[in-house]
Amino acid sequence: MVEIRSVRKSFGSHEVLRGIDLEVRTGEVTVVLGPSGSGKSTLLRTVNHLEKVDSGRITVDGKLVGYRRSGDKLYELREREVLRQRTQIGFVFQNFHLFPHLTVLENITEAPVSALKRPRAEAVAAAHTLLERVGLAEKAGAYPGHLSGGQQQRVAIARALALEPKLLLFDEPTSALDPELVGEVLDVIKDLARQGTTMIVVTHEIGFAREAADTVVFMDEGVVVEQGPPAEVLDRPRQERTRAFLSKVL
Amino acid sequence: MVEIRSVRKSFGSHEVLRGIDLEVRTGEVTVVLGPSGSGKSTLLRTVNHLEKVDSGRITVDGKLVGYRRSGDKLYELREREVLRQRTQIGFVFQNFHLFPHLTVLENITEAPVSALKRPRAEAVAAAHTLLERVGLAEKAGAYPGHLSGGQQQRVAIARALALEPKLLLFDEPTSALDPELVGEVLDVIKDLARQGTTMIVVTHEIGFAREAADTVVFMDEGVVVEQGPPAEVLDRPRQERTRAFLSKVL
Amino acid sequence: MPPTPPAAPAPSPTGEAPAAPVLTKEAEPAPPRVVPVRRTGQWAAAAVVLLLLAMAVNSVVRNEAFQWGVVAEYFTTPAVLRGLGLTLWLTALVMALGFVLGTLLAVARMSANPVLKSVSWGYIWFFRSTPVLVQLLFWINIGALYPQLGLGIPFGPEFLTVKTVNLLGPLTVALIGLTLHEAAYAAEVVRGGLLSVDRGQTEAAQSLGLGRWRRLRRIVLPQAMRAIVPPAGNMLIGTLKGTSIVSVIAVQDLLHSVQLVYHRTYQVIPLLLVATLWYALVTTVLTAGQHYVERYYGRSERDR
Amino acid sequence: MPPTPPAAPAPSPTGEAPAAPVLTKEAEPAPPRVVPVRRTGQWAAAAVVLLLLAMAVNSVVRNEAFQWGVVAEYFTTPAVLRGLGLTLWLTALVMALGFVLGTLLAVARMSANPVLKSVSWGYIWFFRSTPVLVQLLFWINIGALYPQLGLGIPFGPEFLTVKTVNLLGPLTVALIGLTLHEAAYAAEVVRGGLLSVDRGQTEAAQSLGLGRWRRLRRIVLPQAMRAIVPPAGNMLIGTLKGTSIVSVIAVQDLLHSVQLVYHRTYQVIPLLLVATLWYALVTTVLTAGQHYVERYYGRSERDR
Amino acid sequence: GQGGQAEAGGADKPGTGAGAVSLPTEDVVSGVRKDPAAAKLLPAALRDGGEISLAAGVGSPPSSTYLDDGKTVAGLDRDVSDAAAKVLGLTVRREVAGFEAILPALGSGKYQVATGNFGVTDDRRATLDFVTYINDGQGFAVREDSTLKKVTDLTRLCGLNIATGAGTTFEVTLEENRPRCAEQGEKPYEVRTYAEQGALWGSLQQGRSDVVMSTINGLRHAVDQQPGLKFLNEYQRLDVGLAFKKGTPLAPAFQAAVDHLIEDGTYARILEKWGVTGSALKESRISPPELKS
Ligand SMILES: Nc1ncnc2c1ncn2[C@@H]1O[C@H](COP(=O)(O)OP(=O)(O)OP(=O)(O)O)[C@@H](O)[C@H]1O
Ligand SMILES: Nc1ncnc2c1ncn2[C@@H]1O[C@H](COP(=O)(O)OP(=O)(O)OP(=O)(O)O)[C@@H](O)[C@H]1O
Ligand SMILES: [Mg+2]
Ligand SMILES: [Mg+2]
Repeated sequence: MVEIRSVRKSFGSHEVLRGIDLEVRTGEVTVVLGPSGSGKSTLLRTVNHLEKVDSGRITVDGKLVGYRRSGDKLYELREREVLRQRTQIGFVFQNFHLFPHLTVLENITEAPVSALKRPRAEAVAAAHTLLERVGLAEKAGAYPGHLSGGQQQRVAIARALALEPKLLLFDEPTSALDPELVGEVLDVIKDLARQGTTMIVVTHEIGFAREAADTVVFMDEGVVVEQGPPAEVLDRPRQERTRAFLSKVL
Repeated sequence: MVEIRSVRKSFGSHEVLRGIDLEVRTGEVTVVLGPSGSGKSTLLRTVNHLEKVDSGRITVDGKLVGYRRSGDKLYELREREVLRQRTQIGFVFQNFHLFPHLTVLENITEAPVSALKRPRAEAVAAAHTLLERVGLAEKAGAYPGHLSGGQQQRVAIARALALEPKLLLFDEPTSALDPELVGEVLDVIKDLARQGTTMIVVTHEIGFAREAADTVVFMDEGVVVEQGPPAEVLDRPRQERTRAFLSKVL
Repeated sequence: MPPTPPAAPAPSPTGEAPAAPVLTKEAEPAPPRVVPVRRTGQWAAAAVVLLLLAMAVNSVVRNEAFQWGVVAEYFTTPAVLRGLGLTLWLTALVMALGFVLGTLLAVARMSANPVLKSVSWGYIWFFRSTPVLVQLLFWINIGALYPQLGLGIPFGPEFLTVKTVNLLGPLTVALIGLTLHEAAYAAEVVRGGLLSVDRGQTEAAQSLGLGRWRRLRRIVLPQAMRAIVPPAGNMLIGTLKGTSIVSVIAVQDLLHSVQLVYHRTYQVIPLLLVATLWYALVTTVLTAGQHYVERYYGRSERDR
Repeated sequence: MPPTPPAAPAPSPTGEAPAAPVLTKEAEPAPPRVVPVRRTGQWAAAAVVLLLLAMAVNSVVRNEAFQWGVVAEYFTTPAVLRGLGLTLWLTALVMALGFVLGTLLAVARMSANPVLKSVSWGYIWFFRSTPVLVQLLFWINIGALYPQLGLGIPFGPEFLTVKTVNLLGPLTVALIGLTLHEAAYAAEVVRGGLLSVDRGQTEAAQSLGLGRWRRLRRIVLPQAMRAIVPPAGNMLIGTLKGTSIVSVIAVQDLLHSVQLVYHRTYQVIPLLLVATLWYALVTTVLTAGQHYVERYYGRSERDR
Repeated sequence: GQGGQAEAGGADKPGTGAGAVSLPTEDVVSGVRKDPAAAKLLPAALRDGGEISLAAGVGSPPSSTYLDDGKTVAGLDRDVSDAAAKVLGLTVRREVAGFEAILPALGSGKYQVATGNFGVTDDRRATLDFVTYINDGQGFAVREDSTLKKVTDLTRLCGLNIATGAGTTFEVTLEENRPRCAEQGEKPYEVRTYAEQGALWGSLQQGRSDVVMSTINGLRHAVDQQPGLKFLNEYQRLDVGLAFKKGTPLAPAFQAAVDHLIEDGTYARILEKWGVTGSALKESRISPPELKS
């Protein structure tokens, strides 16, 4: 489903991704762990073409992200085509980026109505179902500024799910959630995986990784240090760096 | 050190704090746990007088927050006096609120220089020490927008510490941090407690609560359900609600 | 998790008074009274301000130099009302068209397309550089400058030529000239607003697959409006009064129509008062409108 | 955690070309070439724009109606330069003073103090309502309206009276009148900027104990500047040209000084061109300045 | 124009000839002597030589303009007022001011007298006092290829586009006579009033208007400066005067002073200098009734 090959990305002189190779199979949940600043968010952003890579290649569902290949040439895609690709990819940002001037309900229905051309009534019904699922049924009419941190995060998750994307990118989707809600989000993710949605989840919660992941990827300083099934990576890490990192879990 | 008595607070018709009573002793670390939307952030904000309470009373170090008592009258304080109280109280916001137009170093030195009238050189030196302590020495000149989530959170912590406050309010200070950094922040908090700083920490990480807390407070729906030493509240909760909540920890 | 369940544990026996800030302590019988910050200075200042205002109003109303009789006489004469009508009509059109064009220019200026970018830059530069008087005179005198406009191969032969005299009447010239000018300024106001919106908002909208225009119309502009409305209000009111420049090309707006009278009768002060009162009236209405527009765009913050 | 340690594992053997977007695949010998989106339309548009521009410039330069000889003759005459000097001097002072006063008004308008709030509201309302022409005439004729200003008990006896005739010279009047007017507009521009800054920023500054002015000067205003600078640039350029209103009180600005010439010689077009060229020159300099100011206030976003 | 300040009126009196600025600079004032009889008419405070503040509206030659230096005021208005003041033994403090600024300031006493080619009409006599010093009037200018014959009656203009200065007496005259076209079964004329003479003359040159109506002296000057235009004919005369606050005690003194200038020949020299001898008055009058044709 997702293939990341030799991806490099620098900000100024600082190389944040230093040759990332990663493969994510359809319907699998890949959890990315790693210390702060190791490039996890940046990697997710390149998959959604919010950052252009400096070199390397990313394909989603066999299609290059942001480019079209023909012979030995790569043609840059027009914005419209990139946007079409993006409706297939849901993104939950680390700091949510909710639309502050729209109500919770409008935040969620905006994309289905305008990007997928769903009838509004249908989108609203779907949004209410989603809100129910994340425990925010009664906040449909509230503005994001009036929500608690955890409530905002759940709206962000609902917003991404509303597009029913084939691929979901979660950047720390449970950072503001209490243990009960983490459990609920975990259920949602497992549900989605069962329905065939592919997911990449960046998280700091090892417990979450253990429960949710088919594959765990450990990144450090812009490279993938180790990857494999959670039982292997989390319990019998081969790399010294991974071991050091995991030993700090409280 | 902090005394919270019968504090109530509503937003519109929604009562978020419904009679909170809480006491925090000097040099102790109080960890507040509770589901999303239970009013934890709101409570911290009232202690810093960023929200006015509807009824009830909060004192810090024996002094009423936001009011002065004389006879049976409460005089509202002028802004200048409230600000003076606040320099004694450090606050780390749930969503950081770093100053985006100032560099990391300027974010940290701003308050010591302008509110505490420290000499700039001294403040800069202290800031560098703090940055070292949170592992961001080389980001002193960066703007917040160029930092990863975890880096931003550490700057927010450093900014609050720079005032050397007697009381520190942390709203989920480790939500964006990886396990290694959580451990480091934990060390910082223990250090501060040893030096006599009082702290109230809102968190969702039970492990963190167990390690850091002298007292654990469990809130739900605007009331304190249970409080006591971590060993009691976390391992032998008396209330059904607490038990249900803790059972979900992964 | 419903935030206000019907029967939740309430550990404190305090009475229910969430609205008024009544502070209580469990042990005490009566809660202490809250005294707001004493604002003696504030009240004194308010009194002084009101007194000064009363004096000013009094001196205006009773001052003979203002000749209120003459003011009343001319306040609703047909010529003045016609001028007012023209001013309002022109202001509305210029503002609407100017802001539509200005928004397009602002978006072009901020786009990645270098051609659009420089055309927009050039437009703004040119129309901000040239005094509006000169622009109006250019359009009205286009007959002298370009006796004929030709359609044909550039620098080559022409197929079709049009005599330009009388191509544009004064009203058309006023409308075109002011609109083109306004658009350059509106573009900058809109751009200022767009710059104030966090980039994360655009990224979020992109990641949801929203198209360029939808993003602008639905996500970025509404947030930019908080910063746009106040200077746009300035521009609207500025345009209201600025339209009087069209008198140079024989279009009679409000100010010009009173000037015509006082040039004839030399009663300068009362006739300027007529115009001023009308301007003040319209401005008041517009200011009230601005207030509601601001409230609309600030609705997500209001009860916070 | 230093982000770029000297020797880190680099699992991909790809060559180091982080600047240019060269895409590679490990198995392939040569990376495919990246072809940017074809922008045929863009280039065509650019060509058309340039051609039109060339035609316009050509027609202006070669058009006899513009009388370039006369333009050259008057371009640097002392009268024109004096007018230019006055325009620049007046613009600079009015803008600086107007924005200082305007910022205070904006802060007052947004403060919690009801007296400050309504005084500021009233000021803005009054000075936006009244045409600047009327304000200038008021000040210049203050002698006619209030033959003497008295210091004394309001509505009671006066202790000290000052004859107001000749109290204010035309230049002082121009400066006062324009500044008071400008301040009302500046206040709205600044307020728009302040509104665009997230409330969380103020709260964070409050929680750090920063005083009201420090918060404004150091935290809120610099962020507001992104939204303020473009409309402020508008105002600056508008003021530059708007100062010509002072000609009614016989202060000779740039535009008026060329008008005086063509009232004598009837060479309207070339003399207006003289003024236009000067305005364009100054505007260009100001636009460049605006660019750098914007870059300064956008520095924290620039390389993002 | 006689509508007020010259620049608002659109056009003024004829200059001495074509080409760029060649204004006469001959001194016609310094030879004037004080006339004690006239000075006696002044209020006591001014009788033995004092200062009088004068507001000058500056428009275009010949009535009032700046010299090439852009600072020195010159023209008929200046010469007449200086000479009259000299007859009265007064020194003049002259300030340039705009039309809107001058009139209210006369009322306040900021200025005691004003020049600005102020035409004396019945409307204006009700607001101010005037001391007449020249006789100008209304006339027409057209393009050289115009077929229009001498306009002796305004109905000759029916069906044409007429351009005139904003706020002038011409506009009033034209509007008053407009219905007469319809009475004669003809299409009425259109009146366009311009506040900016660039637009006014441009409209004539490009054929957007057929006739310009303005002051006789101003039209003569304007057609001299602009190729392709000609002066058509005079239509009606109007007195022009120095303006004073209503009920001023200064008026009789200035009237006597102007009469003195007429007698001693200074007046003729001034008019000759500015090429407007055809507009001479026989005697000065205080706020005479409007000349109606
Ligand atoms: N726009 C930018 N400009 C410059 N440097 C940047 C930018 N964005 C990120 N960086 C840097 O790139 C590095 C990786 O950032 P990234 O956000 O990918 O980290 P992360 O793994 O998501 O960390 P965290 O767990 O703290 O969110 C960091 O050192 C950060 O400072
Ligand atoms: N400004 C506001 N206006 C209206 N309602 C608000 C406002 N701020 C908070 N609330 C509501 O108050 C409740 C408590 O919010 P609070 O932020 O204190 O929760 P919290 O315990 O910090 O939750 P989390 O763990 O998700 O951060 C929530 O239901 C929220 O929707
Ligand atoms: Mg991240
Ligand atoms: Mg919270």
